[in-house]
Amino acid sequence: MLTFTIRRLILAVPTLLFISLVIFLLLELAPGDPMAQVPLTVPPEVKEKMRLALGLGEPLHIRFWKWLVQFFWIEPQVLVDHIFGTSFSAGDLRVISWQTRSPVMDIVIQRLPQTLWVVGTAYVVAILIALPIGIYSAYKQYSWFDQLGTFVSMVGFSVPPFFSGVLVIVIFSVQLGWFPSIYDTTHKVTDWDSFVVQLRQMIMPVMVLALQITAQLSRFMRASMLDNLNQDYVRTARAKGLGEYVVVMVHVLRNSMIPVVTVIALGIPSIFGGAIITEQVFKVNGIGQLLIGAIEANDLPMVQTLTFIFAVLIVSFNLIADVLYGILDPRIRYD
Amino acid sequence: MLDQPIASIRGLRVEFETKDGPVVGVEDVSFDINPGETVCVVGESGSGKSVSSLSLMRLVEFGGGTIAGGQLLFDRDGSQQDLAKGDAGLMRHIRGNEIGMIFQEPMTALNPVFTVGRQLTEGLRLHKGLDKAAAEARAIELLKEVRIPEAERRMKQYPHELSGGMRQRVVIAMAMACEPRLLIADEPTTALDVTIQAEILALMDRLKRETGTAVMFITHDMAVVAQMADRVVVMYRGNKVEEGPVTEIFANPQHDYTKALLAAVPRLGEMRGKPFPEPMKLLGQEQTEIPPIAGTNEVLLNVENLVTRFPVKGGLLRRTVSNVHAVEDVSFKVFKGQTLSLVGESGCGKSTCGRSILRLVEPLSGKVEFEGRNILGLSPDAMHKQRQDMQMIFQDPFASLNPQMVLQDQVAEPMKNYGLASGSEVMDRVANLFDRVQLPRSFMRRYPHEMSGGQRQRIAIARALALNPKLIVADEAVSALDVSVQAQVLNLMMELQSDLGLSFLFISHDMAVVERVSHQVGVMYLGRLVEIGPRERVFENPAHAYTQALMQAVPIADPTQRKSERDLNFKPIPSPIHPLSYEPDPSEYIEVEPGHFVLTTDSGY
Amino acid sequence: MTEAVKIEGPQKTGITAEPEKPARSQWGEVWSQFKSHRGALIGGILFLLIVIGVVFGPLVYWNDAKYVPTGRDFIKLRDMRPIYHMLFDPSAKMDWAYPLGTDNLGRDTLARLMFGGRVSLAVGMAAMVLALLLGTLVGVLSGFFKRLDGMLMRLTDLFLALPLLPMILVAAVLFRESLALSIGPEAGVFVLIVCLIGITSWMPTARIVRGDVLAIKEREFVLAARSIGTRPSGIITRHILPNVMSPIMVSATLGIATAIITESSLSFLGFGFPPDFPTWGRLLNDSVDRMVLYPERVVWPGILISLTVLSVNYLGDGLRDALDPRIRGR
Amino acid sequence: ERGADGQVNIIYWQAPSILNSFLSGGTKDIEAASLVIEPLARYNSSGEMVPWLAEEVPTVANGGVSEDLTTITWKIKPGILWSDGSAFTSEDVKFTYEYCTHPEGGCAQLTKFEGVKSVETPDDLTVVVTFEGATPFPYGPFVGGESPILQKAQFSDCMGARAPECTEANFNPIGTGPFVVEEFKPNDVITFVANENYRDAAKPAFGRVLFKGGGDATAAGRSVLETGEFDYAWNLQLAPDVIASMEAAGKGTAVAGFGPLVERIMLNNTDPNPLLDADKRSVVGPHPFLSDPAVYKAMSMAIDRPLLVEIGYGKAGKVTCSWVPAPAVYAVEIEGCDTQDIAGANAMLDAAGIVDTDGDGVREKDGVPLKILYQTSTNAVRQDFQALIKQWWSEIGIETELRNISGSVFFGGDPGSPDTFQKFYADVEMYANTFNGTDPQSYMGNGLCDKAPTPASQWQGENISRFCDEQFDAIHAELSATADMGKRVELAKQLNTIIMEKGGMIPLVHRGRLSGKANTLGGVDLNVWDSELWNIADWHRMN
Ligand SMILES: Nc1ncnc2c1ncn2[C@@H]1O[C@H](COP(=O)(O)OP(=O)(O)OP(=O)(O)O)[C@@H](O)[C@H]1O
Ligand SMILES: Nc1ncnc2c1ncn2[C@@H]1O[C@H](COP(=O)(O)OP(=O)(O)OP(=O)(O)O)[C@@H](O)[C@H]1O
Ligand SMILES: [Mg+2]
Ligand SMILES: [Mg+2]
Repeated sequence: MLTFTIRRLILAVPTLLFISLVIFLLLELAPGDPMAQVPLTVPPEVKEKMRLALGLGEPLHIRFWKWLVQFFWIEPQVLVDHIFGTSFSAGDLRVISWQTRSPVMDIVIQRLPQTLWVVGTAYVVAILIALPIGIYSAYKQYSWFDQLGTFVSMVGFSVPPFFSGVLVIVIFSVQLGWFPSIYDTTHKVTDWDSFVVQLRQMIMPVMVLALQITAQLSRFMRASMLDNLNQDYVRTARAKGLGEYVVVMVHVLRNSMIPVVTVIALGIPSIFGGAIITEQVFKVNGIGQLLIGAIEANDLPMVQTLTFIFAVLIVSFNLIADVLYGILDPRIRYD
Repeated sequence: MLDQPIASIRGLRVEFETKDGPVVGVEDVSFDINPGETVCVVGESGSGKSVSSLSLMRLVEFGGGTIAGGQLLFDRDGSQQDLAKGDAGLMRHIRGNEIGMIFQEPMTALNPVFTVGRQLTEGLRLHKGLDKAAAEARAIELLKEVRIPEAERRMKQYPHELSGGMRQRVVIAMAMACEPRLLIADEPTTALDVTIQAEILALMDRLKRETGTAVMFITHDMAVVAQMADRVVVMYRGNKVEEGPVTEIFANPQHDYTKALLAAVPRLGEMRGKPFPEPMKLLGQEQTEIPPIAGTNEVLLNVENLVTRFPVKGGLLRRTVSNVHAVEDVSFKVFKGQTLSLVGESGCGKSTCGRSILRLVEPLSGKVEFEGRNILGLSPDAMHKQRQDMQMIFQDPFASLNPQMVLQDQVAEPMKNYGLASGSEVMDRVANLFDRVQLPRSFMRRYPHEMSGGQRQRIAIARALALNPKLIVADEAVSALDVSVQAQVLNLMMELQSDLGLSFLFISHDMAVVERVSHQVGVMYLGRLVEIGPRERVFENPAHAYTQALMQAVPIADPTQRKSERDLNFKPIPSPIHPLSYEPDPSEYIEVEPGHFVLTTDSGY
Repeated sequence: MTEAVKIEGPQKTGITAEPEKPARSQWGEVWSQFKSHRGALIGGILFLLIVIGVVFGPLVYWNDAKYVPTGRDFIKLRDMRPIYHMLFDPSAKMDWAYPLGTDNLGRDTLARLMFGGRVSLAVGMAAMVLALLLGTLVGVLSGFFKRLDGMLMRLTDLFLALPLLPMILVAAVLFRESLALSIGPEAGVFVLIVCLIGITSWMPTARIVRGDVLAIKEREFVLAARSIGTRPSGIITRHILPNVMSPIMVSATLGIATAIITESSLSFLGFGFPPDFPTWGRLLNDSVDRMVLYPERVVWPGILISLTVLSVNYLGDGLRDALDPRIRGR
Repeated sequence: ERGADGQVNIIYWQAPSILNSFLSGGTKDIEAASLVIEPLARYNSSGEMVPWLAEEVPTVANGGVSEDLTTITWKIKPGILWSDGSAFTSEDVKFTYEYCTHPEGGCAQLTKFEGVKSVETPDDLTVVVTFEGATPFPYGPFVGGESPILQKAQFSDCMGARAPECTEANFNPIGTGPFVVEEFKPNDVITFVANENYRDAAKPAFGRVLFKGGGDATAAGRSVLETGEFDYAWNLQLAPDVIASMEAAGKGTAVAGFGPLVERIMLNNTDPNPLLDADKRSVVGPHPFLSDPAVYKAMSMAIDRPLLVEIGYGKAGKVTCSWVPAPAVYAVEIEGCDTQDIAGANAMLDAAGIVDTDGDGVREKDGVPLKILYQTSTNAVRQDFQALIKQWWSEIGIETELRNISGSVFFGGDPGSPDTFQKFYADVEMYANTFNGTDPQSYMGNGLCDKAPTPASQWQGENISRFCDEQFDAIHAELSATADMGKRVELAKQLNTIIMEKGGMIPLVHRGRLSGKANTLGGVDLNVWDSELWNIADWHRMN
């Protein structure tokens, strides 16, 4: 297992380098201009000067190299400095966003909490809802509960968040006035009251996101449970005189969770990646909103860095999923 | 109390709800099990054996069945309680506690993600109210009772870390854990090797004697019945057709079905004195008389020093760190129109040997000459052509047919691959092949799942015959079949051999079958042939220690010739995995009799 | 996340006594199995109705989806309510000639729904087919050929990491003009959108198919096929593909939904069909602003998308069962 | 009293990304920064210049501007302090000039300092700006929200190439304005607190400002007008019926103000045929049919401008046929602008011999069918306009193909993209444009022949329609040399008329800015000539 992990980690390096190159080239090819948001009243010559000041005049490979150095060499130093109070990175130029002229990583770090709060909570909520639903619908296959579950999850799957999001805003903010329609990212949880405020502002985005995730996860859970409910060992467990609860919730569940856990792990990068549309609708302004804003403003360093971080997450969670599989399923032995 | 049966099944009827309406699994079955006795339930696949036993535990309900009629009386402190009407709580109390159950498949009957210890202690803690430590102590005791070495260590292992035999022992220990008064064993040895089977049977016998448990033993193997049973219940299509003491049933069967069943069982030693194989006489079937098959002395296939190893990769760079020595320096000859059988325990390299000859796995070195041509040197295209002459039949008729293709297409596929026929001619030939393997032509459009195991195996044979091969490698071709069906398929193969002059490389672990069909026998152990020679010689005069042990283990379908545990002496097979640096010695043989060779160098046994 | 959802019925134990039913033609059996699946039948009929509605509806319906009334008509005809509105508000502006009302520019809603359905369904199905083809191809290749496996799986990682929006923009730069010139602007955009959705959504399918192929490759019938001289291409097409149909079907049903929704987010992001070319997603998206005033404008496209997805899902369930001879035989 | 009214919540659906107006030309950034940093003088809501940090606006009359129009002398109000407590001096003003004109700085407001020769500081409170030549309108530097003053002490290490390294300064500039940045989360939210050192002890009435960004106009409008979570929402580009339904909730109202912003259809004066090669496409003229006055006049006549206003902008729009509709003196009236005349348009085309010869419903001119590709950026109102105009044009025998392009590509100057508005690979395109301040001279330069975008100029250039007229160029040259106000107005009106008559563009709607404010928010005075938040010091809570 350890060598498997190490080997995959080593293999990940060229993969990621290649991915970063592809992302870089793709973004270079994509049309768009960091000056698009500058009003038309600013004349082209001035815009051209602004572009040069951003370093756009340099050839492609130099910019790629610079980015690599900044991302892999300087940014880690900054992190080290930050933790240990050293000053390795002093004076080095970090990856600078074109929009804000500030280090990209600082903004990413700033955005992470709200994304994790909202998308992460939604993910957790979805898991908490989806698993029991999946388990029960598999146990009572073709019952009305199962049929209803299928129906609801299909509807949940097919309703786009730009619709469901606005719908809950209209109902719960505008009509009922229960929850705020705009997420306050400056809010800090210090005591019970502020926690309640935080809960209130999280409920709607979490609801919308969780609906989609639940829909998919519960399908998975159901399928996996069905696979296992017919296995011989279930009969053995029953023949021992174990109660139905123990049979299903201990013996079957433990086996069914193996594929589901890896699916859950594979979905985790998307938590960090944020939920673009939902964040837009509720003004959560997390990573997803940062990415879409950066793409619209053609802020290449930001987009590159974000997509690359995302790629790193995807590759690592693929690996984590594999390792988890090996840990959860004693039959699997990687070497 | 002794005069009263511990369990008695009265007029049991079980139905299953399916899409096409109700299916009757068991129609009308009644029999008793007395304390301390072993009742064997025999019958062909699908006759309702498992359903009856599951009904007794009230486990059929979880598979979609309902007990539609009858009583399941179970003796509890002198009073007869009808389990068919028992509530869930009562059943949970009885299951595992008063009735224990052993299932057929040791591979799947244990939960793969829990340790052996955990699964063993579960029932103890539930029924006996033991705490963790006490339950573990008891579990270790149980493991020792079923003679599992290093019981303490096994407790922390996962099922897949144990061999099949050990797993089955764990299952037995689990069933015995709460000292049930009735033990139901549903084909507990069918999936196991002869040697392991012998051990398990002996173990169960001993446990039964020591604890006085009544046993309901389900099997379709008459030899096992002869070994184990006090009384026998014969089932056929959901009904009990005959019941009686074991000697009575074997000596004097009454029902036609029982007679047919017994006739189909090959018995070790039956062929004594007959140099050539001959088909079995089956009851209730029209048979053309086939004389013993002599074959020729022309060499068709000549295998010399065949070595096949599988690399085991490891380390950071995925380099080969060691090798599985699956086939090690094996040499033999197959003659035209004759059958060479390879026998041996699971994992000894029989299948790999067969596959290497067809180059379905690439051998490392050696020489495989087919009609004088060295096959190992052929280019892929030439090999493709060569395969026309060499075909294979696989063990599992359920797995070796594509579930998504109709049968005629599967049989026609080899002809299409080689462009042997086109258009309507293909279908004509397919139809002829169906006739050849005695399947009705109306089956041509069916799917594999619509066939019984025996029928499927015939399809596999028809597919192998489609190219008119000269050699067929039959890898455990009959192991998965019911005795009666097995006999039919064996007869079919022999008939084809005598008609078409086919040669077979017959791979099996069933000594009785091997005795029936082969001209030559090779015994494999750990990748090497330890003994090879004419069938008669090898069976009557086994020279190698391993062969002798193997012969000893085979149960004989005769209740008068029971074996006791003392006769058995087996060692676990050592690992065939060796580091790269390992250089095996060449195999050397001495000829003990004409044509009968025995390995003299170290075989690992 | 949209990985396989395997649904399997209880397994049959034992073998039934020889089935002696008359052999029927293969498609006849498929059909009879399909018929017996109630959900699938309803789903199939519904889907057929939707398809018929959007394909033939515009031919028989009297209003044109793109027609904008001018002059005085404009004020009269815009913002008409659907006729069922009569039930609770008889004074609302409505007209029997416009059964589902009109939008803020006076375009007929029903006509736009039908026209939009054509586009959405076409995009959804074409993109789904493309994604399936790609996913299956990659999945089968990497599952079957060990040498390709590592590379193809890393390629899958790469595509998972690629951001959609820049890809769209690149594609627009590279291909839109030339496609528009050769096959016309609308067809050009159609091809582009289908390709884009296709190449950004094949990855889950590939993963699932690869897993299944890895398992099936080890089954004995594949070895058997090799021993009777079937070449790798034949093994893949005849033996492996039919046996991975069921996860592919599941991906397919989910794929249509994703494709329809992705198309709508594309127009949300300013890339897609010409603005006067309605699709369900776009209708939904454009009406969200007026959700409170004119709920029917969001509800109808929303319902249609959900209905399509649901019906396709049930249809897929039934088809999968019907195509699998093991289930069919039960 | 300062801080007495608590917190005011402002929402901008485009989030500010930086608070240094010189590093970003974006309106959102400039307006957010205007709470902190201020210019010497700015425009009030009626477009008049008012002194801000200066004592008075220098003019020739009061001697602040030299007779030869080459220097302007600003007198700074005494006693102004930076928010850190240090004194605001003329050195800061001079530094700001140097900061922006540094050759490597990429300053967005460089045009403000165009023609400036030097900036002198005779004493702490005097700034003398010298121009290279006579400058009739010397109010570029240090006037208006785009040209505020930075603190020298804070930015002296951030000149030129080092500008982006000063994140702290760019995010938290020290200013003289009523508020100080407390926390800045780029592209998300800014919190401000009242400036303790603000020059007017009683202001601002609000102690805190929460400045939220992101989302879309609908959500912003909803949060002010419907749910009342926010007090002020910027630039509600929403259809009037949507605004009206939101206002019905009674929480707030939409306020409009009009600057020179005009939504127009630009006519391509060159041939955009896709079959032409890249160096010729949209470069060589003339257009096969749009060059015919009958065609573009008919197209203009077919448009129902009042309806467009009603559909798209409501009270934030006015019918116009003028390129420069504001300040009002420059606007020209064109007859028939506010009525649709399809019959007249058809007659005009028939008269010009442009008729449908092959019976397909589309007219041909010299065998070329009148088929138009009509592109614009992605935006709900623009797409509605496209649909309507397409219908109207179809009624005069012109077939239209519509295309919408994401704003970030359309308005981005990427020479690699075929979809930018500068490349104009279409027959007509629609967008809005305006100018800063009140003087249209340089804006009207957008009609000059040599400002047409070409491959040679990397497709840069403001003359999007590639309009080229000798008479226009001559009048513009004259305008540049004229100082007399009356004469300037006269010349500008002539330019305004020429570009319309000779096929440069079809103006559609004079657009105002529409912002939403809560009913409880007082002191809002919507200013379209400067930052909308120009007088935030006067905002207060009403009951
Ligand atoms: N879950 C089920 N659903 C439908 N029919 C079933 C089910 N389980 C068993 N049957 C039917 O009941 C009959 C008896 O099956 P059973 O499993 O008892 O056979 P068996 O004698 O144990 O055979 P084998 O030797 O193959 O185990 C068979 O015809 C089978 O088709
Ligand atoms: N593809 C393979 N890769 C690695 N090891 C293999 C492979 N196939 C077989 N082996 C190993 O080679 C040895 C011989 O296997 P083989 O299947 O030939 O045994 P067998 O005698 O046919 O056993 P059985 O009776 O169980 O079929 C075993 O140890 C097995 O684990
Ligand atoms: Mg059974
Ligand atoms: Mg084998």
